Amino acid sequence: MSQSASTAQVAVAPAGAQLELPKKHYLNDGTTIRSWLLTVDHKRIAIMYLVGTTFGLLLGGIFAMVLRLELLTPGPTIIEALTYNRMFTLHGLVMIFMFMIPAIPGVFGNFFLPIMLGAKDVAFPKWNLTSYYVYLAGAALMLWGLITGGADTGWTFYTPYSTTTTTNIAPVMLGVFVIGFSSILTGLNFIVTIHTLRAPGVTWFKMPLFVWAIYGTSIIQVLATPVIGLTTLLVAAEHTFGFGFFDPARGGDPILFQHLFWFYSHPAVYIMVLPAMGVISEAICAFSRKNIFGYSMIAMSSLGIAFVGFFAWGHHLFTSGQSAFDAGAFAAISMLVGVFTAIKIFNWVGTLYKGAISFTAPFAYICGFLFFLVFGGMTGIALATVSLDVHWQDTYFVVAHFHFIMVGAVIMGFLTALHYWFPKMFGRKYPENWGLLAAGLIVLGFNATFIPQFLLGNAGMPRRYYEYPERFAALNVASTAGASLLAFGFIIIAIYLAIALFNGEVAGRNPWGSRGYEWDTPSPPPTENFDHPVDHTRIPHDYTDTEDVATVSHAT
Amino acid sequence: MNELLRQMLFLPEQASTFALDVDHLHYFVIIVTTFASAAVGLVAIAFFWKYRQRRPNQATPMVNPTAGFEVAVITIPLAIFLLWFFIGFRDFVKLSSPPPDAMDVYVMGKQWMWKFAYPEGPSSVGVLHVPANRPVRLLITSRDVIHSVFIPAFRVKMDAQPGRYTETWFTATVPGRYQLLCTEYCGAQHSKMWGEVVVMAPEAFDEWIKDQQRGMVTRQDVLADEDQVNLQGDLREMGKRVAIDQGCLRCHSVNDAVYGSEQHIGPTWVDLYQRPTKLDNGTEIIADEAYLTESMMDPNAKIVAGYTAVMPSYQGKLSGPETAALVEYIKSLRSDRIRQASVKGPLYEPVR
Amino acid sequence: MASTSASHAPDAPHPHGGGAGRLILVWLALLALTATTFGVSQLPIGHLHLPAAIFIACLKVVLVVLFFMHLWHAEGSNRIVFVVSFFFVIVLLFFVLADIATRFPLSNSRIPPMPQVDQKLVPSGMPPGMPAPTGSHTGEEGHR
Amino acid sequence: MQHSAAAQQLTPEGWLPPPPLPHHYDDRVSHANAVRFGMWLFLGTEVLLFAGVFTGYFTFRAYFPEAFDQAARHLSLFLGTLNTFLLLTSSLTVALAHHNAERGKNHNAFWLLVVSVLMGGGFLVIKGIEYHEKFVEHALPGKFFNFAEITAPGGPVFYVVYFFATGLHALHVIVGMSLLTWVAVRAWRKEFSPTYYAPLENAGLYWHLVDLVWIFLYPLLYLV
Repeated sequence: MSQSASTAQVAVAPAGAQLELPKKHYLNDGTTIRSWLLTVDHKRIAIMYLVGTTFGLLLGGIFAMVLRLELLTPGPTIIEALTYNRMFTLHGLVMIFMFMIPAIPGVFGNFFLPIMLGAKDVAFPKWNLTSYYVYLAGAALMLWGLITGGADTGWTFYTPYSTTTTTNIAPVMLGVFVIGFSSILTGLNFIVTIHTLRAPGVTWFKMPLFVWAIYGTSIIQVLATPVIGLTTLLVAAEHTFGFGFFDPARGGDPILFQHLFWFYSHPAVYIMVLPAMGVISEAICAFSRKNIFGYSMIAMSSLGIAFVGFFAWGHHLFTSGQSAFDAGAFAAISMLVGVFTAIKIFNWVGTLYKGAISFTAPFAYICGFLFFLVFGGMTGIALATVSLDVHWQDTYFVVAHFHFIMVGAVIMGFLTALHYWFPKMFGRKYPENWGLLAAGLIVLGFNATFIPQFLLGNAGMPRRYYEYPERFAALNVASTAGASLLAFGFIIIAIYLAIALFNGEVAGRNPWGSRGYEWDTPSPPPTENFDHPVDHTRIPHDYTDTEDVATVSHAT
Repeated sequence: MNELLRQMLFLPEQASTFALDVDHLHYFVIIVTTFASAAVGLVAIAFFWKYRQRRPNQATPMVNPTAGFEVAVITIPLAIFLLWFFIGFRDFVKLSSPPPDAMDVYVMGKQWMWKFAYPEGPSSVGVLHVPANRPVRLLITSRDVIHSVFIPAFRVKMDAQPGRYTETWFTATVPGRYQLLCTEYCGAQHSKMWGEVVVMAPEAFDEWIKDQQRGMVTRQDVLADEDQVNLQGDLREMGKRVAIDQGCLRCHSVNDAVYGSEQHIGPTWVDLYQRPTKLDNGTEIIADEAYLTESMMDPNAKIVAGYTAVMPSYQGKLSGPETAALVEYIKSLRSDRIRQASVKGPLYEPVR
Repeated sequence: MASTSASHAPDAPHPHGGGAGRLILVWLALLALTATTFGVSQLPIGHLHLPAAIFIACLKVVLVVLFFMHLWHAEGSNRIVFVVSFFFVIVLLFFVLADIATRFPLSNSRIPPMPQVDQKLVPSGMPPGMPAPTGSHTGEEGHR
Repeated sequence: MQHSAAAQQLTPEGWLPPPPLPHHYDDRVSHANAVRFGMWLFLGTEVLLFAGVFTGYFTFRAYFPEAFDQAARHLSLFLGTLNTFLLLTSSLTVALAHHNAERGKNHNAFWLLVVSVLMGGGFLVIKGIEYHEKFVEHALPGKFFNFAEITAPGGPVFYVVYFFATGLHALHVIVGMSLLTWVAVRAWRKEFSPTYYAPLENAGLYWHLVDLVWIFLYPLLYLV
């Protein structure tokens, strides 16, 4: 299984020789606007998703900064209560539905899934393009709703407040419903691609781990999103026509809303974190030049998280009048999900054993990812312990926990992927030292922002508070300082990546010397992905011989 | 040890029996987590240094975990997590089954204030008196949206679901004043919806209850919450719905004076009825039904001083009964300061 | 987990077995089951109505899925998709209904309060301040 | 991809040559399997969508059992059973159409599809009659409800569940009928052959799912 015969024995290109970009590749294969907007090439759709989701990240980031500035002083600071409530709803909705859920599957899943499987494209290319335009339509509808009056109900839009509030939430609800469709289409496309388009030699247990993670994510996307689609329709109908589904004044049951809402929203957090774990499984092998430690364990724990994630939603309802029996059942199952994450962490650290670690910017993000996943995961387990959760529910402890997982794990994963695959997607390298500086800033800024919020949670500051008692002031100031450091880090990344897009050093076929399947094609890859027939005899990330298979260069 | 850890973790003081159990489990979890993650972190950093890349394209051996490693990696975390789960769940079951002899207190959350009513009749707004070292059961409900009773010092929290009761209980141990906060988002003033729990020595509490009842007897049949019995209930309810549908609440605020302090687009409706109002042309009128109806149909006839004439006319948009319902709704909006007098029990300014 | 993309001889997919006759047979069975579920609903079996109706409905669903939707000889992966989606529906229903059944009784609307709750404050069994759904109550409005 | 049917003439067996195979699939069977597998995944999402509605039904049935009993008696049993018969039979005709399409008999498939679409239309007409009855009696959801005959609390809630479940289902019937009509047109153009009948199969699967949901809705709303 581990013999390293490669398809073509060609002398390694001499280091430093002047490499230039391949003549024809997917970026310059038709440069009219029409060829981009009506493309069915999964790589171009990935780039369009990158543009859309980065815009979402920018927007969400701005709202986050406004929230942090407002919380600088206990009393009103820069905006008044209603705008603050709209702002944190905006921050939640834009970040989750426009960035976190579509980002890694939409950008890196679209780009690398077919290449890693050895396929020419995803199963249904036209549906892939439809999914992008449905995403844009949903995002536009949601933003239009948020701007023309906006919802002030928080991204969780708990009834009966959301059904009796005077702000118009109908367009925001329909926006979320439409974005849900895009998520379903992407997930469906990926599952069928994995099942039917694997190249010869890529069997189920020789697939890269990133593909396993995307497989688990897609299962959740397909099976959980319809329930939130229905819930948003019900809330929109109830807000406009006055049905009695969730509003107790008309006989409805608000706890039923919370069950239906969290049945989607808890698996949704695994939609966000699983792809990031997939990226880390790939990148940690590449930068420690070692095969993954326990391939089947990590693959199966991805599926485990996807499957068990569906039964753990009740830990959001511990203090909402849920029965003790349900609280116990949900808490026990949530511990199971914690074990799957622990398996992955131990196996990642195991991968470093006897490796050849090169400390580059992506590797710095991997360390950040590991630290935040351990810290966030353990606070998650503490939150799932029912009696502790009674004190922490709806306080800043919960806010800090999910930001540790979302910003800590998922955005670290996103940045790792962006830096690790930047040469493959655009053919150029980013400046290494700037990368390390930004990584340091981000990790530092992140800790300074969210560790004070853990302590705020312990002290009992509830979330979504516009004004708070004086005793919480000091920690909030610290958190806001950290937030500005974090924002500064993101700005630096945006700048040097934009510059590297056009005049970064040409990367050639495999700048990292990684043995992942996706490095067997030229970078940036041609439209039909490969310039030679694909038959993977080796397993991904097999570094047992010195000769660097992947730097073999044909065309360039 | 307990005090040191409590200070380090910024935890509020432990003023109830449940708080002690929760904090002990909290310390157990924190300590185990810190050691475990520190161990993993140090191993990782050791690997960074020991196995750093020495030669370009360096080969590395194919290393796969042994079955023993995999089993250990599953069983040890699972065992620890399930241990925490059992301790946590045992405490939670204790929290959700109040002792039969507990004293009941009805808690009513209403948009942006708390009302407490004792079975023997006295009730108060914003301040809850409880005896120390005696179990107190809270039967919590809400009048409009979901709120949540949270007393950080007792580590107790329970949502106030409208239309139904939820229950929780505690045994306060240390007499004193503790803040009560609403932790389920409930609208504009969610961040001001604070209350206060005054823990009194048992005898002092009995003393307090007695004179509350004596005070109550002298007045005629005082209701726990007067606007429960709204004679024109349906009319006011309809008025409120019309106000929401027509979007009046976008410019006029309907909450008590605390909210009214900021300048809103339109004059606040709280205490508007029968209030002498200065118009921009200097004259002063009493805001009676005629003024209210006229302002709906022809807003620019009498403009209140300090407000701009931006209100659209509702001529033809509002039917007769709807206008009457709106006026009835506006008449029902009396801020608590006026109703305060009829509610028993000293009113404390909420703790800043 | 699922069948790899076993490629049959290109351009000659095997036509599914069985014929029109079998489909009509299944159709008749479905009509018969509809008649039985209608009949069972007339019997005075009290609270057993719901489980009986659901059981018969499940039988009809199995028939439709296996023969009309060709899951009888379909790819393994299609079957897994169908089974998993129904399993998640059952999980959702189970936990929501278990919650309602074992919840603090007063947390369910409309269930009369426990005896020791002071009747004076809640005589009508309806928590104070909960405006009754308009119109449906012919009875009392508010209390006291 | 839509090749103009008129321009191409029929193959000797009497149907059109199948459309070109997409570039990234190497043989027709694996493409057909992929399309069918994709459709089954989509049916999984539809099942989960109706799961939310059924959760609502069972929750409110637990809260207001007597209201559900009284209201169920006011639904006309005859129309409900007739609707069930219509949907089951249309499921049969769609299955037969798929059976014929597999053998290239486009003509039979076309007429069977027309019958199925007519039955779907019949279902909607009967649904319309029932809705009209309810609008007249004011047995409507939420704030529009004042229907004297239901005395138990929670009357409007039954009608919320009833209108939302049957409304969502009727919407799916309309989508199903338009799919069947589009596939019937293609059958009329004799596009289906033993090697290419995926669109008809997917429209059939969708229609069977719509029938599946009604098989659950009928006893829960009308009988129990």
